[in-house]
Amino acid sequence: MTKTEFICAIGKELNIINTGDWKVYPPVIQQDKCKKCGICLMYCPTKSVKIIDGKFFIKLDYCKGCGVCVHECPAKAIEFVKGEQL
Amino acid sequence: MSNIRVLDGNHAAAIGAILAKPEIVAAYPITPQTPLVQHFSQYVADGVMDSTIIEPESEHSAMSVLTGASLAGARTFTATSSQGLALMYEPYFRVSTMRLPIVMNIVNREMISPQSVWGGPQDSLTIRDAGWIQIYVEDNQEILDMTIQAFKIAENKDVLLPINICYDGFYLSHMTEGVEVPMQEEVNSFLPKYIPTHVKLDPLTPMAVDPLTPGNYLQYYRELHMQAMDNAKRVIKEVNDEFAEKFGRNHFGLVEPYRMDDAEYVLVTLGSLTGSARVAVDLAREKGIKAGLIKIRALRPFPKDEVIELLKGRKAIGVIDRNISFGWHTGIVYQEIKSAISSLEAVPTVPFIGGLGGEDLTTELMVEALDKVMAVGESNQIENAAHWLINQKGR
Amino acid sequence: MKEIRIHGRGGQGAVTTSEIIVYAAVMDGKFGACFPYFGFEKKGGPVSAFVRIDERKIREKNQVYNPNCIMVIDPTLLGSVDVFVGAKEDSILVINAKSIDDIKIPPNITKVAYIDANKASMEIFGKLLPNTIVLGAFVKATDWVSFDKVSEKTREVWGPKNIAALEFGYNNVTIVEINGGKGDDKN
Amino acid sequence: MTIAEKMFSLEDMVGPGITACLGCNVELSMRTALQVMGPNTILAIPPGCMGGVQSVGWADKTGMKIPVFFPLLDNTASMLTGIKKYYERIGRDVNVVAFAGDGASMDAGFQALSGAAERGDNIIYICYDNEGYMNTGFQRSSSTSLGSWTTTTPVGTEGKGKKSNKKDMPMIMAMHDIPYMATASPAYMPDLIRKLEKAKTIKSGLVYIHIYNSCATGWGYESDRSIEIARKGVQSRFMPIYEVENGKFKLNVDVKNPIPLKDYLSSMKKYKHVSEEQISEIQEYVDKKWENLKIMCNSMG
Repeated sequence: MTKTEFICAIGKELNIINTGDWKVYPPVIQQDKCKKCGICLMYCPTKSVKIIDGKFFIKLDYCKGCGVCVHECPAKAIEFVKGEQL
Repeated sequence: MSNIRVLDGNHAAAIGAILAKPEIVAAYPITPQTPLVQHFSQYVADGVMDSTIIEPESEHSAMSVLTGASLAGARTFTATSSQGLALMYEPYFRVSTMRLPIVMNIVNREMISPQSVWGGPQDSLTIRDAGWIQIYVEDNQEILDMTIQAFKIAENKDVLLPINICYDGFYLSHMTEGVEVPMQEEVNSFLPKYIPTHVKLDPLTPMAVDPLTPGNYLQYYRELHMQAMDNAKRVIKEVNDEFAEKFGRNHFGLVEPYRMDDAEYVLVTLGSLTGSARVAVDLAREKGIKAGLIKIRALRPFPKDEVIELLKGRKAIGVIDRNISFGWHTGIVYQEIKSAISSLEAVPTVPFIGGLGGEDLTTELMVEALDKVMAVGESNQIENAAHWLINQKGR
Repeated sequence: MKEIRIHGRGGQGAVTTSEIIVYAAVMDGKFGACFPYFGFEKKGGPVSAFVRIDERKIREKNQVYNPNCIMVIDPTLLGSVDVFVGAKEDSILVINAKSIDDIKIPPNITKVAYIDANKASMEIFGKLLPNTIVLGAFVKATDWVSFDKVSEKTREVWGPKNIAALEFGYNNVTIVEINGGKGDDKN
Repeated sequence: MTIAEKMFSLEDMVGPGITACLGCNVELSMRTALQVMGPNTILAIPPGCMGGVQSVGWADKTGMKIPVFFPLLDNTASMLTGIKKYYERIGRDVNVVAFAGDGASMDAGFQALSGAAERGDNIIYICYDNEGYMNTGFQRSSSTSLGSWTTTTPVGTEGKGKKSNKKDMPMIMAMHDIPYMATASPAYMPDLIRKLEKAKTIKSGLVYIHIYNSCATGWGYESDRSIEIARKGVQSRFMPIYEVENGKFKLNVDVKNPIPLKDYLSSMKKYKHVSEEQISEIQEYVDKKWENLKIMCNSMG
């Protein structure tokens, strides 16, 4: 039996699941094509799109590689980088 | 200081609960519990009672509302009967395993079919293993006193379990008798405010309640639950003693012995039927027969040690059950007693079943039961099949 | 222990009457317990209620099968309900009736208190509310509970007008001994 | 600030990794909803997809930065009522929110939800409607649409998918006379966010938000098309986006030139067997619903 500090089923510390491991290829935003419309950020199910210094980036830690951003980007600025299989 | 009022069982329960000041009350009306809900509504409407009353659309929701409220930190109260309890089973089991000290009176009523609205503890006994504390009471004073004590037992930090105060429908719920009602200040000093520390849904202290839990953790929680049940035995007695000292009424904690000192022939009872069994014991004593009885008050946790201590060395034992364990052909309390005393040298025991569906268990029937116990004790024959107690007078 | 069985019709206050008797007994310093017959009470249908009064705590939680006193609030019940069943030896009958000449009273009943509560009710209330009048007759005939406490509770639950009815019943009941006995003395 | 910038500025209340399927529309909707709800929120996630992906937590760890719990499948609204009533009693304003699937809302949990709506309990109830019991492998729910394949409405020599139409839950909830009812789609994100923000401001009763969520795994399409399918659902008038505030109906996405229903249906496997006859039957249903909704918007707008 695994003991916890609790007397009934509760959880306090945040559970971290490395869903970044799920992806086959990483999606990457090509900054020269990016129109900064923010659609990728709005539609990313894992909230992996970040804005740094006004530019959009995909943080790959928890990105599962679903491809929604690639499919939805109106500027076709996001591509799976196939050479970089993880 | 207290005052005597003339109350039916439901009214006594309502007043007991009101004195305990539950913050959230949610109950769905069902015969024979309905007047209890009506009393609450009226007391709130009259400004006498400062509880938030929620009128849920079912018993399932009644228990669910209380689950949420208790998780948020509220002291909570509800009541139900039979089919309502059955509908409530899903959240009922959950409340105990979440260790929420909810107090629920069960106004015991037969389970259908056939259609019946009358008294009998088949409803709550059937779900005795759902992790709640269950205490069965005999009269209206005990209803009121135990409804107050229930909160103190349930909320004890060594217990933290929900509790049922069970009383027979109609026999107690609709019986009117004199009841001593304690003063609010006295109850306040007996019963401190409930402050949960083990589980709480509050944005200031975020936590997950019931994450997906693998078996190795679940078993650990079950072990703690079992320990809490053991602790409850001690706490029920302590709360009883404190109550007795403060209010002058002793209800004997887990088991009440009656004329047991030198008793050879013993009846074991539960709930309101105890009264006529007491009379039968007195009548036997007048004839020089060493009769006695024990009233099981706490069915969960089951007072195994106390029962062994009280029943060892007796000549014969009869257990009166107003309920059935189908497939065992006895009542449920009988099985509990038999299990408890299995370590004792074999003593003849007789299972009795009667009083189902609101049939009276008259004094005459209790005399009949005691006669049977004596006969079995003398012949030293162990009976396995239940002896039915049939009330001819009512037919 | 005194056991009472009350017969009435749904809506006539038989159950409340039983509660008033228990209230009075408890406030007199005795013990009392009552409950209605566990059926579905329908307005106009026959109902009964059971009362026990004793000097010691009442333990039996059953119907009253062998009453020391039978109270009949509505005389028309005699045609449909065996109100006398199980009457104890030397028991008392308290009945709403003009006379008892036509009533077949069993030998176990040796004292009868009767009053024309219907007529009195029409005079007091202008409608048929015989229960408090019969209750007054009961108090007088049995002397098991105090008039003061019965009166106190009656006022609380039914209002002051009923006190006149209660008093009327108490003061005008006709009490007779029949079947050669003195009702309830042996019990 | 653009919507994207605004969303980026709001903290994600859900643990960084939850085990939702690739391209899950519901994960997107949940994360977005909780960003808008913010930290002063207590969340209920009944059994269903989002309960199954460790969003409540695992063992003795939590899946959220806010208090979160598993209600039963059928008591979400009632449990939230108990929580909300207690916080109202002690004078604390807390968002008490359900994020529940169509099974927990429209089937087993419907009674509790209807009861809470009728009582006027001030909870925010978000239903993510992916038209079936997806967590357990896509069994039919009352929200499954006519003709849809599910594991319990299979296609065979006799079976042609689900035999009855989708239950019109948004309209049913609107008819409870709650202060605010809205439908939404993750494909129409600014509209969804506005509705969630609106929900937070309502204090007079129950708020019901119905999010149409497509499901890559259950419905059978590539995960990258998740938003595309959701958008087609709206553009075919299959999933009308509207709101009802204090009895006033308003169509938020007026689809003037709908795409053919066939385009929507044929884009996923659950309809791959569907016949022309069935399509016209579904079309009839969709047209009728749309027409009724337009009437409501015109007469009760």
